[in-house]
Amino acid sequence: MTEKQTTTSAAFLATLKRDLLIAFKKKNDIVNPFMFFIIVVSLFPIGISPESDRLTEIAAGVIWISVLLASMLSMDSLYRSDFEDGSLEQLLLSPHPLFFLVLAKNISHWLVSGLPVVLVSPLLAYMLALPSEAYGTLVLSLLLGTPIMSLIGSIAVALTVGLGSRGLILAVITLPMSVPILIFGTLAVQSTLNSQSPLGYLSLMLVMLSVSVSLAPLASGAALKISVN
Amino acid sequence: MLDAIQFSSFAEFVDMGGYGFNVWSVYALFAIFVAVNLILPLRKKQKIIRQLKRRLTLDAEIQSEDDSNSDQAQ
Amino acid sequence: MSSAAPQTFSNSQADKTMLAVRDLFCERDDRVLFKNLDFDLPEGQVLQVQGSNGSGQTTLMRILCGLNDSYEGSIKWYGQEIEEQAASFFSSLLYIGHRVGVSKVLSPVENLRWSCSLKQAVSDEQIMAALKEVGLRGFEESPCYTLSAGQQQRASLARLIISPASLWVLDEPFTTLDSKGVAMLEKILQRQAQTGGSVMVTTHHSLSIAELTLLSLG
Amino acid sequence: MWVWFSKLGSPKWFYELSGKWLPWLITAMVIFMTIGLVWGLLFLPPDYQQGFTSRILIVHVAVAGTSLAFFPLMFVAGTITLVWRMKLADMVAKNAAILGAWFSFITLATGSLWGSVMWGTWWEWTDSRLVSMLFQLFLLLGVISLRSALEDSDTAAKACALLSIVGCINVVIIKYSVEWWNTLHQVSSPVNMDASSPNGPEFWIATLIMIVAVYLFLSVSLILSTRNEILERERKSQWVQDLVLKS
Repeated sequence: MTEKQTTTSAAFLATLKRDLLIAFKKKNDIVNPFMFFIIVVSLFPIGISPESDRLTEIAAGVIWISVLLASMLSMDSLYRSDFEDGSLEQLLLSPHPLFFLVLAKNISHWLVSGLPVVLVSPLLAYMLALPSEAYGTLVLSLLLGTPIMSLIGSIAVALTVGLGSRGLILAVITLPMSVPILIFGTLAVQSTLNSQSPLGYLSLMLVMLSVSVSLAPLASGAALKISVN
Repeated sequence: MLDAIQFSSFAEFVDMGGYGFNVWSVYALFAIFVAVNLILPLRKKQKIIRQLKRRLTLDAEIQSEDDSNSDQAQ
Repeated sequence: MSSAAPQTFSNSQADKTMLAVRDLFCERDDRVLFKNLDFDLPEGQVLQVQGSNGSGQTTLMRILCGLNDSYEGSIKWYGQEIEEQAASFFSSLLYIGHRVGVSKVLSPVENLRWSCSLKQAVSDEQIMAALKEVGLRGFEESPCYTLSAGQQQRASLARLIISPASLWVLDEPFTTLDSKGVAMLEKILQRQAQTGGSVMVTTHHSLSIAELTLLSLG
Repeated sequence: MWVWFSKLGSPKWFYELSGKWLPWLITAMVIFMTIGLVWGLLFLPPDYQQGFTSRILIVHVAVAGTSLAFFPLMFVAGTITLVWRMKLADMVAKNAAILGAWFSFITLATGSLWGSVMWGTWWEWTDSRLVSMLFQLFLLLGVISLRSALEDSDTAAKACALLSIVGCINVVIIKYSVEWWNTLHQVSSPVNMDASSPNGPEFWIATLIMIVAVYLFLSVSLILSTRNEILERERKSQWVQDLVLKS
């Protein structure tokens, strides 16, 4: 019997792999938020106006808000089944720093729920008549913004994982927290449209991303310990 | 001192230079806010004490009944 | 400091105290679950925790694992506070709770690959051998939702065979097992005790293990 | 230091001490509030630009300034709950969240009553202070609803403590990002956004008195509701039972 303890990076990779595997086996968790995003975005032209001028004006905001809602809805699956089947307890009792294990879960969750939304956003931007020069900024800002939302959402999900019905409480907790990302994300796109450089906003989002990567998993881990208690 | 009062009549005081509604709404809101947040805790305290007292006297009665029952048994 | 907890253990150390619990007090929702609870868990022993429903057996198990921290009193691991040597404690600990920690969408092999690698490096051969030993041969690759509760329990128990952990904390591991499974688990527990490890287990079964001691709650 | 700290954490000690303080705090609150309100309503000269609406500002600024204290307060209480497991900190935090929501709401209401005169509209997105106050209210409501959703009081205490800490950091980020967002959208901003500039020193003294009064009110109300919380949570203990039987 080899009794060698795994390194933290091996545990990190094993967790990442396992979560991706579960996601691909439970396709609903990937497909539903994605479909939700596309449907919500396509409701806006019907509700507001089909004129491309007016759509151009709201396009960035609509896409950002829909991404926000979709990411919030998808968060629920992050710890739920693990909590219910006891895998979460195994995760908490690992000798490795919880920070990295939680981070692995967050990353795999973003890969299956955040990334597809980012990738499809240019298509929806086209449908909302966003000028093509802003596509790059939109995708970049979403690429920086969606992980932040996943990381913040992870804290809220971890806090509410023990609750029976938590869809709405999750929204009440996370949505106000995503205001800064919404502001910078839409401002970046807007400034490209006004032919200014969006670099300032994007680098600010990069700062926010690195701060949340280094702090949010700590908070999520603490929250999980509280919830499992 | 009284000269410093900014109003020469009560009607003027109520009118607040034409902004009576806004000014008085703010003060009314503030008064309600302060009153509610002082009166509610005070009333709640009375309620808690009343309930606890009832609980304790009930417990004491049960206790004494038990005692007398056990006395009879002996 | 952490070297105080040996990764491998031998019978010569069988008298060493692994866990020492002193004056443990726990209260939940204004109800005292236990107070002044003292006990030692030496190496090479199976400690069966008994008690009526709601007497706090699960809470006690979770407290010992560090999953629950709403208690007062001291719990020492080889004479030291657990927080001071968390990494060594957690790598020597294996916990299986009511919720067995088996994801329903994954197969037993995939489940074990993850949950074992949280603690130690493990090869697929080891996993296959362990699954065979707990009687899951032929079910290694089927998703766990197709398995019965007892089979899922067995998949989770396969970790005991792979794990080198010296302390096992098992909360009601017998509930869903059939009589063959019970005998199998008893054998596994006995083997752990004989090789110098120890087990804390809650169950209402009367176990036929030589190294057994009892702890009654409530 | 540590003896003092753990003593402070004892609900009984706090209950007795706050019982001694309360009469003084209430007296001070009544005095300051009377001076502030009478001065504000009767003696304050009308502002040359805002007229008598500056009377609204005395109350609004005092309440708004005080409501900024809630998240820092809950941050400190949350840290104490998580690090030192002090029950008292959680009792304070629970009531602070509710009172904070009240304060934020009154800030918004008085702000929009002032705005309806100055801006001609009840709600103005270009005023960053109102917008960030709105989100502070949302975050506080989130903390309150999390507490009411969690049944186990120990879990609720720690979860709300953590959320308050995260929320406090977030409030700061929201505040600055909303301000920034605003400076970029001020093309059509209404005249005279700044509430503070055109007022004389008298206005500021009156406001200062009101701020002290509102802070005193905050502490009185918080102490009262914390004392209730202590009675409820410690109802099994001997000292509470003695106290109840005596009254």
